[in-house]
Amino acid sequence: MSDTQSVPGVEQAIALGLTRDEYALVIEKLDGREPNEVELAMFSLLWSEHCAYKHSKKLLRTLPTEGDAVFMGPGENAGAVRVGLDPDSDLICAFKVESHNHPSAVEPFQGAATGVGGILRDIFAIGARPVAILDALRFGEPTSERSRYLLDRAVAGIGHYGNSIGVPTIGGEVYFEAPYETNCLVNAMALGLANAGDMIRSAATGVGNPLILFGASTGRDGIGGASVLASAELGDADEDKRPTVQVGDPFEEKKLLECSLELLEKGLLVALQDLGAAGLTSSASEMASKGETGMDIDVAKVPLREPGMAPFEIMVSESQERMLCVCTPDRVEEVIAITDKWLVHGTVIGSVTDTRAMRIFDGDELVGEMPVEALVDDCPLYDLEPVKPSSPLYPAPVATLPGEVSLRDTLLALVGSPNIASRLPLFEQYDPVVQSRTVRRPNTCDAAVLQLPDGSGLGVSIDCNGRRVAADPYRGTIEAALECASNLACAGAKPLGTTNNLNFGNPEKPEIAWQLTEAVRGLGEACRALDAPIVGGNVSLYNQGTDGPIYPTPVVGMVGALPDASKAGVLGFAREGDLWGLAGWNALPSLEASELAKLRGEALPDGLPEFDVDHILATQDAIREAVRSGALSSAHDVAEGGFAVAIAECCLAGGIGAQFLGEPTGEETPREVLDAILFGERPGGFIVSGSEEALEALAERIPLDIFGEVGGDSLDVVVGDETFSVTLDELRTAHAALRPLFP
Amino acid sequence: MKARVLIRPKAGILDPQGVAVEQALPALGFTGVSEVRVGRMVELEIADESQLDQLCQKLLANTLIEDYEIVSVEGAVAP
Amino acid sequence: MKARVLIRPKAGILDPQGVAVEQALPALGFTGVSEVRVGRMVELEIADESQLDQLCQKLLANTLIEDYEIVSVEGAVAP
Amino acid sequence: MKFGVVRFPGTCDDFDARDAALRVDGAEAVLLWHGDHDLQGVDAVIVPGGFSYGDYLRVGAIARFAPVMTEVMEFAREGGTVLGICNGFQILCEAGLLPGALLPNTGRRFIFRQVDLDVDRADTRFTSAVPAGQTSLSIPIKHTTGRYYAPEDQLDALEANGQVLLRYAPGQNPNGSLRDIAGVTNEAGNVFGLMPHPEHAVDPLTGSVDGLTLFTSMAQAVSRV
Ligand SMILES: Nc1ncnc2c1ncn2[C@@H]1O[C@H](COP(=O)(O)OP(=O)(O)O)[C@@H](O)[C@H]1O
Ligand SMILES: [Mg+2]
Repeated sequence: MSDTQSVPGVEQAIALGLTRDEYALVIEKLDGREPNEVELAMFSLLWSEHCAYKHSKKLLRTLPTEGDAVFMGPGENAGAVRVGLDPDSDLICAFKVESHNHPSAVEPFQGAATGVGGILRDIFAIGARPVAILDALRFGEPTSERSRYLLDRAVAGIGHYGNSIGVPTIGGEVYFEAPYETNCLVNAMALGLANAGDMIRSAATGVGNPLILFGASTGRDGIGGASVLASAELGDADEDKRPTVQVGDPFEEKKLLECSLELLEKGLLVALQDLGAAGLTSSASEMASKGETGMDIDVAKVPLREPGMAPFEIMVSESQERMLCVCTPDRVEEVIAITDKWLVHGTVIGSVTDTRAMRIFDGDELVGEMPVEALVDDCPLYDLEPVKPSSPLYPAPVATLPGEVSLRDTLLALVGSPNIASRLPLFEQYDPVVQSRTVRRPNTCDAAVLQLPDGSGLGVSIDCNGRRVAADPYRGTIEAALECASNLACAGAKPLGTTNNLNFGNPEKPEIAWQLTEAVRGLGEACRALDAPIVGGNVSLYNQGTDGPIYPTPVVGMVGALPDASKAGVLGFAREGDLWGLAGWNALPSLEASELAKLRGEALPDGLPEFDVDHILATQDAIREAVRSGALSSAHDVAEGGFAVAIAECCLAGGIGAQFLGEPTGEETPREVLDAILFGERPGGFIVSGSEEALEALAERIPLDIFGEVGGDSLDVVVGDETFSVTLDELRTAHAALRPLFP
Repeated sequence: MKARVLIRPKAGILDPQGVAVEQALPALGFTGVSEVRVGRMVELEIADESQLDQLCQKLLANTLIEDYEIVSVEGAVAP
Repeated sequence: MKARVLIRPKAGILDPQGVAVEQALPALGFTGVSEVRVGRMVELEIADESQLDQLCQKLLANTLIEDYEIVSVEGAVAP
Repeated sequence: MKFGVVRFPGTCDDFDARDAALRVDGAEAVLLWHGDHDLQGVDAVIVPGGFSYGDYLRVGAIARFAPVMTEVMEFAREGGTVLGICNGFQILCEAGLLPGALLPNTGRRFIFRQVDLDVDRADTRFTSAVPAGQTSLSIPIKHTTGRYYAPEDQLDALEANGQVLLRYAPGQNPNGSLRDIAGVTNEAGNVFGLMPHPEHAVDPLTGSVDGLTLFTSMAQAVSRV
């Protein structure tokens, strides 16, 4: 080690996010030597929450990760499942969800755009062509100017990146809740397809093999990003974090993507890895760790966008649109030629060694040397100290619906409420059809569906109702997973695998630790029950601003298969004269933690009502089979807003009305009961339509009540002793409530 | 009074357009062009000149990632 | 030599960005702002100054829809 | 019949256009690399959609200088059949092969939308296969910069010459295009550009089928020559 290197010391280490004990451990790992600038920068990033999963790794180990369809579980850049008709199929779907919450809170357009860029790189880093994007967004109420701004810019950023790179955005979700006001969530999920034989891992093997960096040049983007932007609570000092904003360049990434896939197709690579959080530091160390090798890197060889960058800056820069690969020495020329062809010029910046150490050079000078294992594996893991909160963590939502409102107006208010209103004004800013696989676009089916080359279909859904998770982290998370599976069932798809993004507050606080523990317990149980193992995911902690933690938001993304894409279900009523019914529920839904309760300003309950998971799985099986057989005209799962809102959604999507003939009791039914029937929420309910025979056949398997006929241009309701009617136009107007947010 | 505001990516912030344009030019027959930076220009009529700086900060430029410069203010009283 | 080229939508062509800026003004408390036009600025180093006008016409501006103006040419010999 | 689909850095709908063309009976389709001065003997050229060169500087402005465009321009001058879709339309306008220019949507945002297009003329080499009696095509649009513009006198001339082939149906103009123009040809009628994406309307499973008629028309025109 050159002794010209300065030693920043423990206070600097703490400023970079390490604890005193962690710093002492670093010194131990360096055989008693204090880390110099390069080493401290690298340790502080790799030992950050974001890279080391210090507070979540132990929990994540409890998740189910194995199953028949699983091709690659967590650990690589993305997990993957086998898809296609043939169970031993060579066709693989890689998928993963990732968050870019804090960067998006600082600069929503670039934060969201680079979030999409990052997750796409994870997909093609394992050799899969990205074929779809989904987004999961959370903002404060749209009455807040800041929330509207964040929404507008984040949606624009996602569209900008996805549209420009030619990957369709086929689904997603957005919720507006006050606890996200100062800490929005921007999660992006991507799916890719590959042939098993063309896939690649990131393990750097073959001592003497060169390490090639290609793509964008390196600037001072996001320096300190992983530890500062991604792991610290946002406070008033946001201004100071500004210079670290990273700007996304989808054009560069498009070239990088095509180049990477061509390199793999030609069989030129030993290993491939994207550069994400913590830049070269994380990518190179992970590659060496997985390959059980070491690595020498010369920062002087890294093409720079800005002059005068210090070695540590080069090592931690988070400049976007860069990849790292390893090839054998005889392939270097070919590899560089292909990178040149795609204008993403590759440069040899180092080589694989047998030292088991990361050695960083600046020209001839050694400026850092650390054991790979210490960097990647030896960060201390912390036990959570969960304690169930004794008093409510979240204030009751602000009431927006006055007490005395008719059933009819309540329905219209719900249909126009921010969490239920049409998402079209968002989705129409995304290209859902590029690549020509999209069989079900947003707003046509509960899950998005892609067609695979063998004619089978791939369904995908992403979901999480954070308010319900806040009410009951365990059951709320099970509900999120069940909701994904219900969406897939409506498309005719059976779950194959799951990804998740655990968005939570500060895990060092006992109540947040409790939310996290309960949510992961629920997630594991649900995925086991659904036989949809977790193949990957992401954890985003410390999501809290000055006004408290976000709702716990374990976003669940699920991928499923259907044998015939042409039989994919639709959500909208489709045929005049069909009958429609409500399937699945074996108990009355509850208003607690429902959308209506929110509009009425009711506080969150302590716990959600129980439900029978096995019964819901049986219902999903029956719905899925009915959809696949082509017997049903439509299928839609009942979610936010309950039964009545679900029917309205079927009418809106199909552009056709319906009659709703609840049993007229003749006597006065208490309003609470009517509210619960019409607007209560509970997992496992479905609105189905079709011929009488089709519904009767389905009723043999699961609870199903037929309520009326499809047809006309209004929704005509008779329930208890009440009757009312809403025209399709009235529903449309109410449903378009988000339109003004995108002037 | 007529004002013109020039907005460009801050020093150190990636300018994807500039990079792409500069990279593409030689192969397309344009030689001898380098250091390309692409920014925006806003021209406007403003009654109260003293509001211009505020306007730039709040609306015209994204000061997180962009610098702005007020280059010409015709009809202004000389300082 | 360093050149700066300003490009704006031709008069008479609708500029939705300019319109959007104007529409956003009142909410932010700005009054007396009008005729907002949003264009581009390209800064570059060009070896042969005599080619600059050509470069503008061929590449930097589309003269059917845009006007351009070379506003500063540092290091140029005075005309 | 052999279609050639040009591929620039940043092109996104290249495979889509190729696969759409392949649906035409007996058609072949190949990709043409932007850096090659070679059209591989194709009978018709498609300049597809996407974001060539990131749409940086100005849509289509950089791509028109790509080496392959020399050959495309030559091919067009000799009367070859050339179709520009979305970004391809923008590029052909920038290259001077088509009149007018595309400006940012009046709404400023990217829009994806299935729109109805009125067929102004069904007797051209791009629209001849539109079934008799069908006056409208359902095809999606997806763009940020699709507002067709030409000076008034030029618009008059385009209409007088029958160069406007497709217009957005009344009330459906998504981007502020003058005179609802969705697609125009050059004066000779052998080069056609449109903002909607016919390659995304070739299969009932993934959308409508109305876009296929454009590719079929081109094939028929080529085989008639
Ligand atoms: N919540 C989670 N559930 C399952 N796996 C997870 C979760 N969070 C992270 N992982 C896995 O941990 C590994 C490291 O994740 P990450 O640091 O996000 O990778 P990358 O740097 O490639 O984005 C990945 O394989 C990822 O799938
Ligand atoms: Mg990765």
